[in-house]
Amino acid sequence: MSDRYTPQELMVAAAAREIADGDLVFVGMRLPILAYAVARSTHAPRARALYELGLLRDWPAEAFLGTMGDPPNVAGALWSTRLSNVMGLLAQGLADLGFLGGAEVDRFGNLNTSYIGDFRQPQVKLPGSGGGADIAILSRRWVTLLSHERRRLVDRVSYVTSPGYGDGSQGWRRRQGLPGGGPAAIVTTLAILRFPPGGGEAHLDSVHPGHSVEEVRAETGWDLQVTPGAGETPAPTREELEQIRKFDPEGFWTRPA
Amino acid sequence: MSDRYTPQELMVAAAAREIADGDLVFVGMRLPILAYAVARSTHAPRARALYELGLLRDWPAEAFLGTMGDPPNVAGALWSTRLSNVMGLLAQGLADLGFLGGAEVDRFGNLNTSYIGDFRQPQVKLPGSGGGADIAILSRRWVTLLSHERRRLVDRVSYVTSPGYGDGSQGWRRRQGLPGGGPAAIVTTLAILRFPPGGGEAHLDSVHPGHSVEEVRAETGWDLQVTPGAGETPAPTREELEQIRKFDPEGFWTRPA
Amino acid sequence: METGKVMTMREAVASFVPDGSSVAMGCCLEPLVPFAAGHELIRQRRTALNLIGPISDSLFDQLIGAGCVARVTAAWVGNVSEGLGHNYRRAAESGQPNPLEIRDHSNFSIALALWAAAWGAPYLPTRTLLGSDILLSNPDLVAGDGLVRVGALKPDVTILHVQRADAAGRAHAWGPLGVAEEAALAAGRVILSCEELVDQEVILSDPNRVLVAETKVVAVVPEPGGGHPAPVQGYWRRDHAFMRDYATRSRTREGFLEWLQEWVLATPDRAAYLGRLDDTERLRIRQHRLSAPVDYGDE
Amino acid sequence: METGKVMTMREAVASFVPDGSSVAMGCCLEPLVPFAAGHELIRQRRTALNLIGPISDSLFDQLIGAGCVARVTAAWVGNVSEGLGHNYRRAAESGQPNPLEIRDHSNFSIALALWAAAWGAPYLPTRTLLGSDILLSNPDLVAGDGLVRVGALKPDVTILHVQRADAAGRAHAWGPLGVAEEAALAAGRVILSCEELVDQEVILSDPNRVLVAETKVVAVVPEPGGGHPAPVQGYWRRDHAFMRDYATRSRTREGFLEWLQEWVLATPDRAAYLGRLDDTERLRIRQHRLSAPVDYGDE
Repeated sequence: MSDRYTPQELMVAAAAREIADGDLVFVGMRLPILAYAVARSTHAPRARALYELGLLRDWPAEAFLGTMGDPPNVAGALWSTRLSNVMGLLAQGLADLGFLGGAEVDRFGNLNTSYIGDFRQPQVKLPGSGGGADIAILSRRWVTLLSHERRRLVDRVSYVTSPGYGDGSQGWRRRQGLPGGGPAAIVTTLAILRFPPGGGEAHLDSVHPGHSVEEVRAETGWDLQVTPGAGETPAPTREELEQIRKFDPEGFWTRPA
Repeated sequence: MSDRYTPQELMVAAAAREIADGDLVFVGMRLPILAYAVARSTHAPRARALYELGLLRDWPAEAFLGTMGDPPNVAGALWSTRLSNVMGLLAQGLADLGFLGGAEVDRFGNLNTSYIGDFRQPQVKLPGSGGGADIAILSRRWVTLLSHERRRLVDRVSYVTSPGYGDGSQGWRRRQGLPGGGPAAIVTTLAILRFPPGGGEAHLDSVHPGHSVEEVRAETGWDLQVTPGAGETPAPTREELEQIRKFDPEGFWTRPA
Repeated sequence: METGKVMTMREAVASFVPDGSSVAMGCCLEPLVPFAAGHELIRQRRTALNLIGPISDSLFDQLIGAGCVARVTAAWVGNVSEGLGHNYRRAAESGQPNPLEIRDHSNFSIALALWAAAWGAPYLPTRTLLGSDILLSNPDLVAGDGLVRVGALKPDVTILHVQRADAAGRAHAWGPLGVAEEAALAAGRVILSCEELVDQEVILSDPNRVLVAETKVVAVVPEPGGGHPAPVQGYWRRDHAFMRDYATRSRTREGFLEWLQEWVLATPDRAAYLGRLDDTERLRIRQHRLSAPVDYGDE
Repeated sequence: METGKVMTMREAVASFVPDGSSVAMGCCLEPLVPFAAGHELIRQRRTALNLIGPISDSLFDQLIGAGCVARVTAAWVGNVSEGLGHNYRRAAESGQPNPLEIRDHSNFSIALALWAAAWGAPYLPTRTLLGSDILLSNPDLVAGDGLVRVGALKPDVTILHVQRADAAGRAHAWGPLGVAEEAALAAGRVILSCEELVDQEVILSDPNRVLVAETKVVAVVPEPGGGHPAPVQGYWRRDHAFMRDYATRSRTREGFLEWLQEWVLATPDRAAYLGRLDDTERLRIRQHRLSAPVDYGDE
């Protein structure tokens, strides 16, 4: 097995480390499913995964999944039920962690997966929320994964599909009535950004091997502040890479975009 | 088989005649289950029965039922589900007919199955609504069955568990926002009382064989008006009695109280 | 295999149902009533419980008479085939053995109250109960704008008797489900008693039949006959005669206390209770009606 | 046995889905998407439909591109494994082939909207969507008092593809159910397409698995492979390559129209469609994973 890894493989490994043992994880599609698989196979053997369409699993399916509803993800599920039952657990505050992707994220962690430009006359129509808004509003904490490009990490998103810390003011989520804790981190192809406790603006927390703070700042659409002591993101371990490649043998999700 | 019948058997036969073919009937316990069984076996072969605990049936169970949840009522059901799903059909206005019993009914068809006397310090605590209030409020029409006693047919009930026509004023149900049509009839051990179209006060519609208008009025707690042309309630037919005794061979429900 | 959740009813009640708990039981209405759990609550002298359930057949009446209950939040309390609940009457009419707070519901409204909690909503709106005096006797129901807002009910514990479960707390229940699913989803914790403790392979062969996420379940009690005298589809008929005997003897406080001594207090556990019944075999369901399998094949 | 509900997809669509209908589809999210029904809607040139569904994989994109749709009420429209929905983009960005009204939801809020209708409630309250601009772009969502009121969605027709059904309209579906149950309960009428039309004995052996009251169901269409390219647990894998080909070809309007001609307009029915696929056998699930039976015995 090659020790060389793609940026996506590093993102999966970093996302997996956000999962604590015993967590109930709201799993989306693509990289988060791989991150859960890696965590469950390594440091979080008692984690459980919720899939919004109506599934609870312990072990991830080993077969390749094109969607979370593919038959191997259903066979061996611990619970196969309705979407509203799964979302209800989320709304009760029982999901420890969620993962989200998006076309755009802003300095306050708000995600846009709906409209680029004015939603009444959009430049680009994106697919929409799916369960993203629910996870952003209701989960105890969540992590965003996306490709680090200046057009994607923007000062303010044009449309807030999945709210992070809103306008970034102290207590915004509480004042708006959002039950969940908000975004904890943004894991990109270049770096990890983190939010201070209580929310606010994302800071650069670590830069991936082979990249620089300057490069990250140049690819970020706002004046990105650097956390004191920010260092290098640990590379994926051999064990993590093994697990990633076991669950995505053809690199369908982890090949470079 | 004896052609003699009990008052309860007559009530079952009269209740069965309220069921039209194709009706979706919200079936309670005791006499209404028998009424549905008789109707389905005679003039209403395409009727369907909903049971609030979560069942839909076509043919009634032939075994004796102590409760609607007895195993013979589940085996052969067309749908076994949650209470809220069945109640949802009721709330959508899809139940053509419901049956209710009660300790007290008043001249406007309101039923009390909760408290005799002030509910804060009741003389008698009755079991409560069950699904009764839901059926009274939400079904398209409903029929009350009870023993004809002066203490049961009262001028005004002390507590409205299941609303009929409220204070009897024109349009009371509509003004209160009740979606269903309200009570159509009160079938007792002595007589059948009916409400005018649009609701209001119950009038004597027919007297059971062997009883008189005077007797009925004497056993009624308000000045019961008689519908012009009121006659005698038809006795149960031989076929109706056969069906009643098939489903209640020991007279558990239809022996005189 | 996880086995930490498997325990006796005595352990489950001691560990997870403190005094003052709100406890949902009787969630399937007439079938699958967790009588064994209720009797253990009585033996452990629980007090100040808030019982939640649509129709519990005679279980709530027994707990009220035993002095375990401060509040009942229910649509109906009595004895389904026999009528009135005599302990319920005594408590409501004369505070015997304790004063009892009653929060009236209908079957639909209590289901909505549990769904509200299951979905993290403060209330659900409905048109049922409009025009009913139930709105006067339950502060959890608020009318306005032509609707009733049914306040969320979140039981501390929901106790369910089911046909089978595995050691990790995955339950298969069938027959009419009443409000069992929403009561389990809404609860802080779930205690299962089951006719059969089965291998997880049996349960996981049919994940659509699993009633609730195992993450809610804290105890699995293998308790065959734990629903008697309520029926259990595929296992037990309803014991109408036992219900009638209870109704007759509980007409007086003295009669009830004798009944309670005989069937609960002087009976250490469910096995001893079943041993007291002179003939359980007449109640056992013997003819099978097996469901057709479905195929979860994935490759 | 009733058989009046059994018909072809052509008959079902002609009889029960007029122009302008609100139609819920894709209710299980990725599996069991009723593609065969969607293609028949296109062939019969339906217009001004209001499509309702959480995530329909690429089905809604196809109907939009074919000009059948005036409004989409959905949480997500695209192509699950491939990303964007190109017809959805063209309609939203430049009104091609028709202007499209979009009522945005999240997955949870659309489920609540359907439950509201299933329970005869005008709305259900929730805290989800607080702080989201979705509140700005959907008039069915009203915020106030720290809650969002999700207005009821009552589809005229819900179309479901299921594994098996009987002639009376009783469906067995398994695997994740998404919003299928509430969409069926909420609908004015339900059209089922099924992999297998089975004897009622099979269905009635397991009434707990019946998805919705048969009284809602107006048509049962035996349509094996009616979900392709979506997966069907126990029957079909997902056809990822087909989804990718659709995504590639639909990048341009011209490419989409060619695709549509080939796979829908020039293909009279589902049997012909399956015949065009060069190898359906690679998609067929062959290894069985049968559920353990449960016992509905009653005597």
